[in-house]
Amino acid sequence: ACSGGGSTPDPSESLRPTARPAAAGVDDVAGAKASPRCAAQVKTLRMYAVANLNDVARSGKAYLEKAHPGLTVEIVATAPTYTALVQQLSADRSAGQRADVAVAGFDVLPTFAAQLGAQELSPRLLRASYDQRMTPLGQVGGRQIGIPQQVSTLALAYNLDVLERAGVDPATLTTTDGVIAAAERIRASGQDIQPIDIPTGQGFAQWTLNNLASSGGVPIQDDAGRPRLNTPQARAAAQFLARVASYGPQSDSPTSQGLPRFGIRKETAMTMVTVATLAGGLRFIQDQGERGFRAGAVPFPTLPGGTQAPVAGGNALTVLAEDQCQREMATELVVSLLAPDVIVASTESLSYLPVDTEALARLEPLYRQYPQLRAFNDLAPSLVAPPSWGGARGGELPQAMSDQVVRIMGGADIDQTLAAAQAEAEALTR
Amino acid sequence: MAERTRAGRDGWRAAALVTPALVGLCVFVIGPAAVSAFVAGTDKKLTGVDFHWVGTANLREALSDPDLGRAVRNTLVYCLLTVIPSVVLGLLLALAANSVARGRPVVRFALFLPASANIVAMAVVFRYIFDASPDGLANTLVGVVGVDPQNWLGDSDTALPVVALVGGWRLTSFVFVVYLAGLTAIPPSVYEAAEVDGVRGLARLRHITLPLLGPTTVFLAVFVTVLTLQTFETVAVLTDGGPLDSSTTIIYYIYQVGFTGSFRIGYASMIALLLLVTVVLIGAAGALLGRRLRVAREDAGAPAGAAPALEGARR
Amino acid sequence: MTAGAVTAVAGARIEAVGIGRTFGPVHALAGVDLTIAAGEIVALLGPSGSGKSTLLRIIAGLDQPTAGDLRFDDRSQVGVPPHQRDVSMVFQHFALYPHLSATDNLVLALRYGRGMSRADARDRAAETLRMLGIADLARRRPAQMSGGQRQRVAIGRAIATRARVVLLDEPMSGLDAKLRVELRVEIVDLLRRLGTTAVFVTHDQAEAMAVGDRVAVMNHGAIEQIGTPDAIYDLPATRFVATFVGSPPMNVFEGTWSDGQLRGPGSGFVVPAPAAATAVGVRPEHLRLVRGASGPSAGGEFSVQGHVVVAERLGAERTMYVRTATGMVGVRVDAAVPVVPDEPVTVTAPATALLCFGPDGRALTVPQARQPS
Amino acid sequence: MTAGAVTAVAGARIEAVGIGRTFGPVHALAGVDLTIAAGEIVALLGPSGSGKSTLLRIIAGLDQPTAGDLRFDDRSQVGVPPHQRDVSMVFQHFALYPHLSATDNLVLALRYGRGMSRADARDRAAETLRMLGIADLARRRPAQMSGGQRQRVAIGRAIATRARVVLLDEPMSGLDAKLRVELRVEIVDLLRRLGTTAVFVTHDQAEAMAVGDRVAVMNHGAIEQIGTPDAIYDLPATRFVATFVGSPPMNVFEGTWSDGQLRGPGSGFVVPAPAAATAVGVRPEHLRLVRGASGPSAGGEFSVQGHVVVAERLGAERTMYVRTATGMVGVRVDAAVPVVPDEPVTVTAPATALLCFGPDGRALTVPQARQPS
Amino acid sequence: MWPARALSGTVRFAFLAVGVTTALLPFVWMLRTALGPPQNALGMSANPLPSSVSFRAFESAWRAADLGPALLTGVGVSLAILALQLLTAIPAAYAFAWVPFRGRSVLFGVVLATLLVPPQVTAVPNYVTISAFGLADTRVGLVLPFMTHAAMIFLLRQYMTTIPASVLEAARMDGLGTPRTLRRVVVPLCAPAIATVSVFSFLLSFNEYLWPLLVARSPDIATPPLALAGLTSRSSALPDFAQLAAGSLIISLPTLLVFIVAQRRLAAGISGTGQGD
Ligand SMILES: Nc1ncnc2c1ncn2[C@@H]1O[C@H](COP(=O)(O)OP(=O)(O)OP(=O)(O)O)[C@@H](O)[C@H]1O
Ligand SMILES: Nc1ncnc2c1ncn2[C@@H]1O[C@H](COP(=O)(O)OP(=O)(O)OP(=O)(O)O)[C@@H](O)[C@H]1O
Ligand SMILES: [Mg+2]
Ligand SMILES: [Mg+2]
Repeated sequence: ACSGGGSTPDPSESLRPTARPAAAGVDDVAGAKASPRCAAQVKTLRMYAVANLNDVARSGKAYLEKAHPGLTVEIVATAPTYTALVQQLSADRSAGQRADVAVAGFDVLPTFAAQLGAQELSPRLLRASYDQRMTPLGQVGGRQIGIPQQVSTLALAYNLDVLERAGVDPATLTTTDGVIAAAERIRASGQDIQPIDIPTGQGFAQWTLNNLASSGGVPIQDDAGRPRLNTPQARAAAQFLARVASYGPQSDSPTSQGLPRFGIRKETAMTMVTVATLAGGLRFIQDQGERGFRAGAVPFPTLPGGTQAPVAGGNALTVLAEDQCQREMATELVVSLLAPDVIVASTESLSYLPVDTEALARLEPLYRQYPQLRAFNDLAPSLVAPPSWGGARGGELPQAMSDQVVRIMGGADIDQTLAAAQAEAEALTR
Repeated sequence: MAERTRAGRDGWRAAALVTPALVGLCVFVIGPAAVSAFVAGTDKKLTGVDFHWVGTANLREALSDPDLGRAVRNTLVYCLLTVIPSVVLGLLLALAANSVARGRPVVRFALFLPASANIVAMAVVFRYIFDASPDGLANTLVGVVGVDPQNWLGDSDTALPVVALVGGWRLTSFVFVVYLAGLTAIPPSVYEAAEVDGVRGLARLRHITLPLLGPTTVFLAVFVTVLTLQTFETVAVLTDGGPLDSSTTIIYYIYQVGFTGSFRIGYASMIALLLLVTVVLIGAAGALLGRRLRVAREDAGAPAGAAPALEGARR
Repeated sequence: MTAGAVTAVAGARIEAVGIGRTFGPVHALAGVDLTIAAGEIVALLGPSGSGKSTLLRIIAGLDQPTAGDLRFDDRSQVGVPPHQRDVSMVFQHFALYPHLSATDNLVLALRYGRGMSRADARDRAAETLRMLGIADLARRRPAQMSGGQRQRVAIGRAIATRARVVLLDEPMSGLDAKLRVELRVEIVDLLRRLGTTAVFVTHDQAEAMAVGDRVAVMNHGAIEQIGTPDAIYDLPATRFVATFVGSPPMNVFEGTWSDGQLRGPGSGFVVPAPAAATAVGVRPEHLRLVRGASGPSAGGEFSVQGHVVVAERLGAERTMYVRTATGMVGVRVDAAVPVVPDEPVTVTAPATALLCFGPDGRALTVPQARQPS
Repeated sequence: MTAGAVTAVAGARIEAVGIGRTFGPVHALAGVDLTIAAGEIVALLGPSGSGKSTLLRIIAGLDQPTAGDLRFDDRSQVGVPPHQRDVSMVFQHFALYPHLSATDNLVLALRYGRGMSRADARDRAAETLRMLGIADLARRRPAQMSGGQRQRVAIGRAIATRARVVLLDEPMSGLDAKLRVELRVEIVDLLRRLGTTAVFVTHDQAEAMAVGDRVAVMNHGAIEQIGTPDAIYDLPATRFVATFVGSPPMNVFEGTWSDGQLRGPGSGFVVPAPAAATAVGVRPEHLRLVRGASGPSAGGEFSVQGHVVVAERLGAERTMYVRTATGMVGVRVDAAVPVVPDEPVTVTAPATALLCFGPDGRALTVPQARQPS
Repeated sequence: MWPARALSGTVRFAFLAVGVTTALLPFVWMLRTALGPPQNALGMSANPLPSSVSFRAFESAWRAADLGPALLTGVGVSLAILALQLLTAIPAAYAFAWVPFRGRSVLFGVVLATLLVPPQVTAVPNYVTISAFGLADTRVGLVLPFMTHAAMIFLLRQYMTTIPASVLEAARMDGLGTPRTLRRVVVPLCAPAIATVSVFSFLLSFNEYLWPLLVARSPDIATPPLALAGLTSRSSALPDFAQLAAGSLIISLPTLLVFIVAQRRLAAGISGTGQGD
């Protein structure tokens, strides 16, 4: 795989490891197929996806239109972000245009449940090979609102060359203390490089904080859905982040800024990334040959003495159709999209954690190519659902919490800020 | 009688002429604005269909919303940082470009570019010009004068000024275009008179060029302010209003409230309504004041209409 | 205008030597020689495009000649910028600063061009406006003035600086015919009393004659003739000058020359003429109208036949237009002469009133009887 | 212009009865009565703001009167839109369509106003341009024409439609003095041959006199006098008409009346005058210049003393301006009379040449000797 | 005297040079990123020249974001909007400039006030309207809400007031009637202003983002900014900056082209007069 110097491959390909057509289907799933009555009745099905899920959606469309001649599956996949997708869905609802299937980012699932009319789904209709440990991630208030399709979590990528020069063993990067110690040694080694970068924009700061707190056993949302930011764990997490910020400017977005700084410009020794972006990044670094470096990745560190309990990110498939028959067909579409083949293709293009065990097996070549990815599959059992904030204004919480974390990283008093964050969170979820 | 039929005919003619435009404006701007004014009194969410009338709750919230307060402050700062410098720079550039003999098309083309560019496309470049890295272009430039690298867009102290800089970059180009047009409309004979009179250099600029550009400046003041108040994309693509809402302008705040987070379109509409009312009131006051001033000035001299009468009396 | 006392100025003597100006292929000026005495008023007269403005702008310093030299009191002015030449100018359409009051229009020139203090400039401006009888306009802006008032302010601006040379480029354009006549008397009177040298551009021959100590008639970028109004009118040097000056213009009849005589086409006139004459001219006031058709003229007298077309009453007289075989002829007659359209008439003139022109358009002989008055 | 055959048009008779037009507080027209015979050319003369354009626009239908009635051939035109009135108009500064060629300027009116087919309209346009001698301009746009050429096209546009009434609002403004004189002869000739009724607005008295069959002198929104050019000149009804018509204008001297005599201020003139006269007027051509100061006049002759100020050569004559105790006086003298500035002179006029005005400005007596010629 | 002039000339030149550089810099940067190798994409060195030149980013952006159809849609939609805006704005501007009617200035004020309504609050109601006519996800739906623009009415009105009244009266005397006067006289005379407002209108429509996001659901009617946004999000791994820059340049081309073609006329249209000659 490591081609060395040679000719530069097309980077647009190197950035998307593989993109191949996938076959969707529900043949092996009992009860997933819509009833003949509904199949005859339903003529169109609308599916909403964000742009990067276009290929996935097309697999489902191909299958369903073949399985039900006369049916048209309309794919709306022009929204670049989940928020834009919600805007489209909302506009359509106002105009009386119904959606049948939609992709929802985990953090907007509560909105789907409360506002957009997402239907409860039956996990029993899933394939046997579907990784049942993932299903809780699609629940809101105990109801199965979505079936997770692409699941990711946080990772720490590192520049092995730099670490070795500083005498750091990557194996020590399992806890925050280890990371700080490594950062200190990198700094002390006199290399012109920022030791660590943890991007904070777009809600990532909340995710990071939650991830750390969760590794201490106490995520920032309790089981009743209430905020819990004034815990020692949250405090410890905040302290770590504040410390990290002292090593230099932290990026905004991991993909458009953090990863380029790490992988292209070699400005940072360690950076937080999502698993989904890892494969592309690693491959790009490899393809640089001489100018590249040895890159590694580990699951995001835990608090000292903590255990890996990573907070999941990603998206789930939801059914918004209310009509019985539309719902049946929509469900069939959802199930078809969870076919191992589709999961494989989707994971190959973006290194999400596969939600299907059969797919996992078939992804062996990918993991051989990027052994760094393998470790993340072990996290599946311990994945924690992202917070789903209720209340009229819960939707604003991820951004609000992220802002509080940014404040802490900017040097604000930790206790005061966390207290303020707690108060704000309580106010918004009321 | 005749007057009336004439007025009646003109009335029908006017109606026929303005109807297409009015239909467009009513259906797609005024109507929706009215709907939104209604929604401003409800707790409607963008995402939901159900809503309740909440009376003045949104208004009360807006009046005590610290985030809105900050957005207003940010907007004022943004306006201050973009409007005045871009008007001044645009004017100076137009003056300079107007006086060069050769290469004028090149200069004009280059300076038209920013106004014509797609800001969404330009954001990619600007984000990296203002990258936090010491190698970033902005940091390289300030490094020349010994300033430490800044996290331009990631620091709540610099984000708004940088956004304003990018906005100003575009706005300057727009102002340049308009002033250049204004300059070409000044009759050359006035300049020649000044030349013979010996009114030159700065005196000419101050006493002749600037006053004669007065109407253009008024036009610009109105348009630039409207453009600036509506600034959305520049903020959206560069900072998303951050960090810590430090670059959230009113329009962007309206977007944030109504189109993201918890999608509170009701409250967003209230803010939009307040903005509209405020600007219309300011505009109306300005127009009224302008009329007063003009009337006062004409009183000081003599009304224009008196001239022919006086002329007749002289004979 | 009040006849108030005026501080006199020593006007400059202007000498233009072989001034040429080309705009690309266009020769706007083709070697103009012109000397203007100190304190003299010269009217530059010529049709549109003849180069009047160009010459004036070169004198002002707003334009540079491509050939020749320009001297004020023997100092070459080539390359000297306008504000260092001690000239002032009244522009066509006045070119007042539209945003400034009458006072400020004057003050601007005084303060920045002459370096006067604000107070002094204001005093001088007020004095000038008073002198021009428009003190009450002091605070009005040009848009609030009538044409005549603007004109006075423009003149005020030009004379307030006490420049030694005042240049006026069609200063009356855009004014009422009546106002023009009134104002030009005032302007000339004022310029005389100031003693400045003045160049007054116009394409109205009556105005040029009325205003200039001398009139320079320009055509195609050259001065065809320069002289007193009387000389220009009575002794035109060329056919162009002869027809351009005078209203109604001189009637010119083409003819063929043979044996010392110029003959009109058909049974037209026959008049004695110097060799190579191609045309003969008669001013309308030298023509006499005789009712009915008469035979060919005798004794060298000019005579053509035709029909009355139309008449124009002009004050005490009337111009009768007669259509003849050689074209329309204007005849100045007393207002008492009745007009009968289509009446056949004979138009005659004594030999002494005739002016012959050669093929190059130059006047050939000056009849003895006609000397400048 | 070629004298080609012209299809004659039956001009309309225009009657304006008590036409008034107010703009808010301004009375632009205050009860105008005017009858224009079919085929007649009337010149509307008056100073700026006197209401000429307003009256013309009301006749055209571009404006509506606030009082009174307007009739063409006894049909009231109130409320009839302009294009249904069979009138056409030549605008000040021509108002040609700048983006269209000469032909298209004409064609537009013919096709849409007259409903002619495209081919017919083109034929008519070509014919009209040919008639005006500007066929070669057919494809040029106004910006590519000289002032005189534009003027011809504008006239072409007005006559191409063969309207029964042609209105001309200062059609010569912006043209060279020389060109104006040439063109007005052509225009009048053309209008005569067409036979249309025409109203010609001007503020140039010479033009009005030259052009109009009759001249209507307007002032302050009313017609002060209407009559033939001769009547207007020789028998002015008011002091305004007397001074507005004639160039140089009539000299008017204020005086105080007592015992059948009007006396100038100081040791001024003493002339017999009807009761209540407040001023006396004399035309410059009726004044005689006598060298040196002489005693007071005898036998009712008018006489004032003064000093020569300046002279204007005007063709065959000269206007000498004399400063007297009662103001500046213009005297028409022969060009042969020498001009000696500051020379003391006496200006006299026979009693028959005098015109007295009452306190309301109306002329009081018509001296017997002066009848319209 | 002369040195002072020369000095002011130098200052002016330097100032212009700085201005032109500042205006061009981001574009140079974009071009450099688009042409250079990906490793170079974010190299921050002050050297504006890429280390090697290749056009593959343009090709891949073109393919990946389907820019061909997007450009066609963008240009088509923008031109349609322009046509509608001119059709509605020209008569309205004429009425506001030349036809007196009761309440004219108030109505004009209302028209101007519509400039202040944030598009964010009208977007959803408009979407409802458009959907009600079954026009969601159609090109017509992309066009219709922009059928009138108050700024265009305003600018055209300002320009039209400079047409000499007598020319319009001549048209009236000639019996042209209002529609013909508009078509035969007013429109040709306002050509410079129409050119100017057309450029600005095209610019705004072509770069519009929010509305196409709501309306254009099928990828085949995505407008260029939408296609570009898709490009950004689709590679949610490491973005390909060269491709992005290339895409950005490609979608900026139509507006740049319009500006180049129209730049001479722009100045005349804003504050020139309708005198025509
Ligand atoms: N800046 C210029 N560029 C090119 N040609 C010019 C320029 N200025 C004047 N000309 C030409 O020079 C000639 C003389 O022009 P000038 O303005 O001096 O004439 P004029 O006698 O003042 O005419 P008018 O009575 O129309 O003012 C004309 O042919 C004119 O076209
Ligand atoms: N539309 C109008 N609104 C207000 N006042 C007007 C209007 N049109 C004309 N007036 C006034 O009516 C009077 C007569 O104007 P009009 O234009 O008829 O004069 P005019 O004799 O044509 O003058 P000029 O020689 O300057 O063209 C003037 O006092 C003028 O100010
Ligand atoms: Mg000139
Ligand atoms: Mg008028």
